[in-house]
Amino acid sequence: MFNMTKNVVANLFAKSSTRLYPFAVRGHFEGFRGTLHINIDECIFCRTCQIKCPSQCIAVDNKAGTWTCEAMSCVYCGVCVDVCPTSCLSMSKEHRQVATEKQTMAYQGVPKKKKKEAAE
Amino acid sequence: MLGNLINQGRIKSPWVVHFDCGSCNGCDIEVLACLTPIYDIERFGILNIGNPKHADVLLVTGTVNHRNKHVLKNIYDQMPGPKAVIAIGACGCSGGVFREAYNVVGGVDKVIPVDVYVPGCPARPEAIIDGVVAALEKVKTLLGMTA
Amino acid sequence: MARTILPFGPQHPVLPEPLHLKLTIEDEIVVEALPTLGYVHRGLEKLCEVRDFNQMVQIVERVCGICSCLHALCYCEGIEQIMGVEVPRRAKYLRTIWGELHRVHSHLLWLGLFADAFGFESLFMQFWRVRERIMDIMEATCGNRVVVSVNVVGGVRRDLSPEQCQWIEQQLIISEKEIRQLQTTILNDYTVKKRCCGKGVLTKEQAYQLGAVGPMLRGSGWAQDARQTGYAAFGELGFEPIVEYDGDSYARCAVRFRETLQSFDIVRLAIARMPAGETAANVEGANEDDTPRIISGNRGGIMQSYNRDKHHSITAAPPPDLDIPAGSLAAKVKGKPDGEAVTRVEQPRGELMYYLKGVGSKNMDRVRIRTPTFANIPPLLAILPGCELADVPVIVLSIDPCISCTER
Amino acid sequence: MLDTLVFVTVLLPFLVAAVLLVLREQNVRKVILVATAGVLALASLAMLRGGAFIMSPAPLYDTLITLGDFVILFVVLFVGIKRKNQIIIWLSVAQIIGLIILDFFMVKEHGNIPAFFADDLSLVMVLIISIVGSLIAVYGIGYMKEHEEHLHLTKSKQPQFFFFIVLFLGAMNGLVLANNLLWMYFFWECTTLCSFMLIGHDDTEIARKNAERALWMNVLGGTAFLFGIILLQKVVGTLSLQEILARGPEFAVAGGAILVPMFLLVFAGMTKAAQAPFQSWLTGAMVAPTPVSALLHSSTMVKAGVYIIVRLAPVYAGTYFSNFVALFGAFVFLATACLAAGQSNGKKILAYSTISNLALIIACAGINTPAAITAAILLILFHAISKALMFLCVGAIEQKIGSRDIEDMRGLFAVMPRTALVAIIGIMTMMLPPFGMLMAKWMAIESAHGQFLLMIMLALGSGVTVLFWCRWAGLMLGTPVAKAKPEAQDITVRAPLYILAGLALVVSFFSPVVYNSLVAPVVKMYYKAAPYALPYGNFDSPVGIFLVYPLFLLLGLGFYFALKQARKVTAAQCSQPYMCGEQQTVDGKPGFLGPLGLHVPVQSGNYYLEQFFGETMLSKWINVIALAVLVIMLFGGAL
Amino acid sequence: MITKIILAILALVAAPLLGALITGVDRRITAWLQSRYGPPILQPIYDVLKLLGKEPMVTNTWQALCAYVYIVGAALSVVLLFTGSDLLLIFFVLTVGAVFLVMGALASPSPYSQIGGQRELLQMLAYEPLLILVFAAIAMVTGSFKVSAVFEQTRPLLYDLPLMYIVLGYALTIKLRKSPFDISASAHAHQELVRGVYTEYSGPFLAMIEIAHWYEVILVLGLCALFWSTSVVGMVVLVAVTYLAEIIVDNVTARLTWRFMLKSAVGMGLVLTLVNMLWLYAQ
Amino acid sequence: MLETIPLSLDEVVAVAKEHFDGGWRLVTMTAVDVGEAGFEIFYHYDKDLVMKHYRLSIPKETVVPSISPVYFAALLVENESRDQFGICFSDIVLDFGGHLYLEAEVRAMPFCKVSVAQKQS
Ligand code: SF4
Ligand code: SF4
Ligand code: SF4
Ligand code: SF4
Ligand code: SF4
Ligand code: SF4
Ligand code: SF4
Ligand code: SF4
Repeated sequence: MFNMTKNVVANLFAKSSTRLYPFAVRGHFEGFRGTLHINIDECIFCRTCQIKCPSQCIAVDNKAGTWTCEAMSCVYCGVCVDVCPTSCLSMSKEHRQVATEKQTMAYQGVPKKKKKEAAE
Repeated sequence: MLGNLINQGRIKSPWVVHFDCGSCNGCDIEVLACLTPIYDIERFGILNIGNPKHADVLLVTGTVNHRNKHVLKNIYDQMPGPKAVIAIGACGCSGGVFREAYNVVGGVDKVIPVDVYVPGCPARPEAIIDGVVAALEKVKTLLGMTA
Repeated sequence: MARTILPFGPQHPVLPEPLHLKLTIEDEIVVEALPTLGYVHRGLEKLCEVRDFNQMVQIVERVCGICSCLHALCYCEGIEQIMGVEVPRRAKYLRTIWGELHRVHSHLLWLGLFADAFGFESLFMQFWRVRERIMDIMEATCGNRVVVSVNVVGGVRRDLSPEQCQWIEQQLIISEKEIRQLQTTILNDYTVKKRCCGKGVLTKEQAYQLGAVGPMLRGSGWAQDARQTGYAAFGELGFEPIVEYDGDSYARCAVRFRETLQSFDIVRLAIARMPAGETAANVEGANEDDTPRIISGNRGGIMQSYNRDKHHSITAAPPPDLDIPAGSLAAKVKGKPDGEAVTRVEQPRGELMYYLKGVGSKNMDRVRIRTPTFANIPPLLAILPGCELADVPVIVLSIDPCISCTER
Repeated sequence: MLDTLVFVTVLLPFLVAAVLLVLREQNVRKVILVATAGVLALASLAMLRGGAFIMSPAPLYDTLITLGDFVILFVVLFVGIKRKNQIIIWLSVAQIIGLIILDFFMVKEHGNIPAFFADDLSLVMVLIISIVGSLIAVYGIGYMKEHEEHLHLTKSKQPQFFFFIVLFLGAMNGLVLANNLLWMYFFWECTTLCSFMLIGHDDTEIARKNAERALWMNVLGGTAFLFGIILLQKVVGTLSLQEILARGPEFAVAGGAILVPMFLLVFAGMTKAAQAPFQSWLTGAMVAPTPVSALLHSSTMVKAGVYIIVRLAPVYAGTYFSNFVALFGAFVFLATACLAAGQSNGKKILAYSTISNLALIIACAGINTPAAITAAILLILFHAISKALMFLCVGAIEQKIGSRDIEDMRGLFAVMPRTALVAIIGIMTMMLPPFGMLMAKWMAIESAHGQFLLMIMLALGSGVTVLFWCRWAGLMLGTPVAKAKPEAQDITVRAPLYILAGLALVVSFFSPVVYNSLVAPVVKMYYKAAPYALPYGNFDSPVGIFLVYPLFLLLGLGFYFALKQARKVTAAQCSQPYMCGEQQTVDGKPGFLGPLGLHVPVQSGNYYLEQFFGETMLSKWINVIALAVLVIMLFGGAL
Repeated sequence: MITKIILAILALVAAPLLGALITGVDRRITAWLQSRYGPPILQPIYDVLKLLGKEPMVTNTWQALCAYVYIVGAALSVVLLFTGSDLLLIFFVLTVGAVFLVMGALASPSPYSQIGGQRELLQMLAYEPLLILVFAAIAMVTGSFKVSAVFEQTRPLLYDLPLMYIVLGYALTIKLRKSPFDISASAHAHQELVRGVYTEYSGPFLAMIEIAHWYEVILVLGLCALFWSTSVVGMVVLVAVTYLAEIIVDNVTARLTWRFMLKSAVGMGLVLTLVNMLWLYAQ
Repeated sequence: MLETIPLSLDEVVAVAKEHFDGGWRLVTMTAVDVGEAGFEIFYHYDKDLVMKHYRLSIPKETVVPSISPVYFAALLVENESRDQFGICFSDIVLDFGGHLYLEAEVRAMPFCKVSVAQKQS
């Protein structure tokens, strides 16, 4: 009891450990697997991410040139980022924002018939 | 007058009940972490009250499965209104990585209406705080308090 | 004598997870306890039939968020065994470090929950406050606080820079100091001992016969720990299990408390002895047609430098700017597992066993997970009758139940 | 006029009893009983208006009484021989011999002593006996009818039953009005006999056994009584109660010799009041039909025991003996309250709580200050009303649900809302302010102030009391049904319930009036001081203050307000109880979905704390200690 | 008379507000002790306002009645204390509230509130005798059970009854349901009984109970204040120190079981009382 | 590769008893669906961190004697196998009857390959 008393009294006189989120934000650490982003212009619709995603939440349509991800099903594992051959996927270190509706990330890109054309 | 005061109270005192609806514990421990010194959600008047009859907000983590779906419904029914539901984590939002497992029904919204979705796997404590704040914002709009 | 029947769970504030016990009590003495399971059962072992064996790593990590790292480790070791992959030594050390950090965070979490089970809220708060440091280490080194997702077949996804190692050591020193401050309270406080000593006694014989594992087993006097089998880097680091002899809740608590401190030492030792080199091996298998896979910690220009000013938490020293070596982590996974393996690792809650069976396709044929709590539930049912209702939370918590891994 | 009143209260019941014994006609019996009850009640009220008196009936009665004494003793002896009970045989033989010596060799001036004398204390007792007792007798009509239906008796034993009941009323009135201790002795033995016959009424194995035990314990008390008056005759030279009381202070100063007869009489009182170590006869007596328990074993006969102790209090005031009586009382109060807390049998709880309250009265008598005596008298009054009410409720409940176990009364409100409410009122009046019982307890505790050991025991005891009453009241409410259908009940059962409940409330409300007109005069007479002033009807003394009317007013208003709020709650707002999310109602029975998918109906039980309040374990210790205190009490003076 | 009525009204209106503030401060300090930031001081008031606005929900209409009687009992006992009435009487009136609270809990079929009710009774069994002993000890010193008599003392009761103050503290820990004796109903929910007696009270009825609790806090602190009746500053200091000690004890102990509580309360209460009495006689 | 010791149906309990008496701990049992050939059930025993694996091969619909009377701890895994594979065990000390985890609305025996094939088709 006395040991704990020492502890709590010390706490009483020390500054509280609380981070006053959301009024004061300590940023997440570098390398945090946060929100998933796609640079749709770089995407070649190769479907690697769709195949490799453990949560099966990415859908790529290489004909229509769409890339969608069910944001509410993503487990932020970063596998898609790792496997994307063009590195067009990335994860920012902010956590994904809460929402009152279910969200889907849907991107419309230009289906790349030939890599050359796209490059121009 | 009293009505206004009560609405004030509603905003400032959301008591939560947390139901682990088949979560992997990842989200659970983050919910618990919210109570601890670093995040301390009691700053917002939030108490983890443990009893649905006293709670205003239901925090659900995890996937709904066939055995716990009626429990989730029961708990929701026992909460006196006005009340809000927050689904936490990929699992709570949609069933997450387990959507295709045979005993999984899906996200929380398959059983009860969800007011706020908190994505993440697990959802960070900060995100959970955001979630409660978002729920309160929603309540505010419902109560017409923004005007 | 008048009896009261109590539904204990599934939604109950002292149960971190849904579990139902039908307790029959008389004057608050438990005379019968009958469980209902299945509130967390998802059937994820079955998912191996629709996910390939690499994706299964992400799935088994989510058997349980608390020991996610060790599930992945156990699984990967199994696959590596089947496919005959030799994991680089550095990767083994990294696996050990993250694994032991997991044990620390899990034990701290448990110590807090345990304190809460006997109604000691401020102790709960203190343990969880310390735990946040470990969570910070996780986030800074793995990219997520809880589901770290660092293990992959063939090695690990991230590396530790020397600066990070140094920072981790600093953090550990502070944490250890803070934990030691709580030592007298959790192990010697009068009220705490009053609530733990002699509660839920599991005798030495019972412990073995009922198949108890982990701190439950070691609290009853058995020096048995799967780390002795030398998985990951334990073969090189050496290991002695921690044992207590009373078999009660207090002994289990003492085991966990001492193991927390032991894990600090292991992490420090592993950091000191960690060899340089690759962190992931190329995985070769029978079939050569798989696409190459790149394993890396981070890529591209998405990283902004770490903002020191915003970092005003408990951290004494801010973490160094990250300089994660990129590119060196490339590994290739080729081939498909064909064969059976049984692997064991020591999770915070005890021994975890995987049985894996591949039949030469990219999906595993069978993944069987025997988790520690699964083994500890029969002993729990044996020690509950005869205790007081107020001791039910203490005793249930003392096995450190993890229902999500029990039911998977 | 006075003659008539005494005749009506004492002799009339004897005559009516005789009529009832031969009468077989149900309806006539009913009429006679109700009429007798009415007459008795009116007579007692009239007597109260008349105030204190002294009366000597014709000498013929003296002879009759002596004859009666011997008849009773021989009946007892006969019972003893028939049952081969050595104790009873020898005790009754001793009494016969003692009585012969006393009657024929010691008492010379037969007839010179007024047979009857009444002061306010006696009149309060008469009131209780005549009103509460009569109500119970009336209740007996409806109760016994159903009782015999339950037992499937071919030949009704009701004539016998009511014979003893009504006879008993007369005997009790005689006892409390008696001035000549020989007369009192006769009535005393009468009540013993009635009690014996009525406990054994159902004639089961256990009833016979318990009746026998009650008999030997009471005969032991009777013997003590007889030898007490023999010694008294020797020491004081008179058997006139009034004279002894009047000369009380002088004995108190003299001390010594008077205390042995006092001890014997007080001891007799304690056996009659079933104080430890003799509590077992009273708990055993609970096998009798409920009206018997209510009448004899709670509100009246056992009160005879405390009556004699309180009556004689001025005589032994200020002696060491008095302190021991107080200690003894306080100890038994605490001990039997603990025993009550360990019981789930409703009647047993009532029995132990009766003993406990009687012990409190004895403790008050022992404390022997004006305030304490006031407390004692008020306790006698309020306890009689509330406890009779409780017994009648349990009787009515038992007949309906077939159990007297309080565990089976869970949710009683759904089955018999009216009786449940009446019972709850009874319980409230037993333990909560502003009701009389609690007020008297307040007086008792405050009058004990300064005597720490007493205080401690009283404090612990009252804590335990709340424990067992409160849970009983609470569990009767435990019902999922919002509105329950009122139950049907015989008018002779319901009326006494309602009247007693009303009395419990109203008399409590008028407690200042009761105090002023009934209690204060007696206390003043014997102690030359009134303990309380009554500003605004509040009991005020230097030691403390009890606000009667303000409390009634404020709590009443609060209660009314609460009731109004509660009425606003509609059935729609009723939800299922918290069951950790597994709640499930099947066939209207709340419960939960348990292991293996089975419905588990709710089941809860009180704590009876075997560990602390186990009856067998505790009784042993209590008896030993009580006996020890008694022995010290007797020989303490010599030390 | 007039002053008494003014005091009574003050007790009715100001006491709960003060009680709420003290509860708020309690929560804040508790947070600090745990190295947390803590809720606003007015948090208890927000809580009650919110509860008042909740949909009423009961398992049984009796509960509503019981909740209201509970608050009436608590309020009345504070009024009696402020008007200088009899200590024992105050105590008995307090019991009215407590008894109804338990009855309401027992009126619900939920095993949690049933067990909570039973435990609350055991708590009462533990603290009631202690309180009576303390009152008796006060009466020993002042010669009267009247509160007003305490204020006629020329020196603080604490000098004469130091050990009784500890007994009082013990009783108060039980009465306020603070750790280590938060047995029947914890302030928060993480307890095997899910709030015990309070389990089935919800919404406005729970609000009533919370307000009643504020009254009780004031009553309890008022009783403590009696031990330094000679100066207002002394009272405030004594009460503040006592309450702070309560909070610290609340934070440095594990919850104990009711068996331990019963044994220790009775045993310790008796021993301390006897020693204090001897000390009083010795003087 | 995993070294296993073959086991026949009538040895199951005897082997369990032998290990129990020899101070072995039952680690767990593992059921595997091997298609047409039926099921394989592994019994994993452990003593001082050395493991022994017994392999019992049975056709489907065989009733297996329960070892839970010997090793109480086997009751969970046997019930689990009942849930997932529909393997019946005789004399389990506490039989959940195929509802340890599963509610009626979930397909019985979800782990059996046949039913998977049915689901996918
Ligand atoms: S892997 Fe990359 S390039 Fe291929 S589809 Fe996905 S995002 Fe586009
Ligand atoms: S982060 Fe993981 S879960 Fe999310 S989309 Fe990428 S691969 Fe899928
Ligand atoms: S975490 Fe999200 S993306 Fe990942 S599996 Fe779950 S739901 Fe899918
Ligand atoms: S969202 Fe992720 S962390 Fe949360 S419960 Fe689901 S799998 Fe676990
Ligand atoms: S962590 Fe502790 S306080 Fe929270 S629910 Fe679990 S037992 Fe209760
Ligand atoms: S033992 Fe528990 S914490 Fe560890 S992996 Fe299993 S479920 Fe997770
Ligand atoms: S034991 Fe509990 S905390 Fe640990 S992994 Fe399993 S579910 Fe998670
Ligand atoms: S105060 Fe303590 S015991 Fe109560 S709920 Fe909170 S953590 Fe649990």
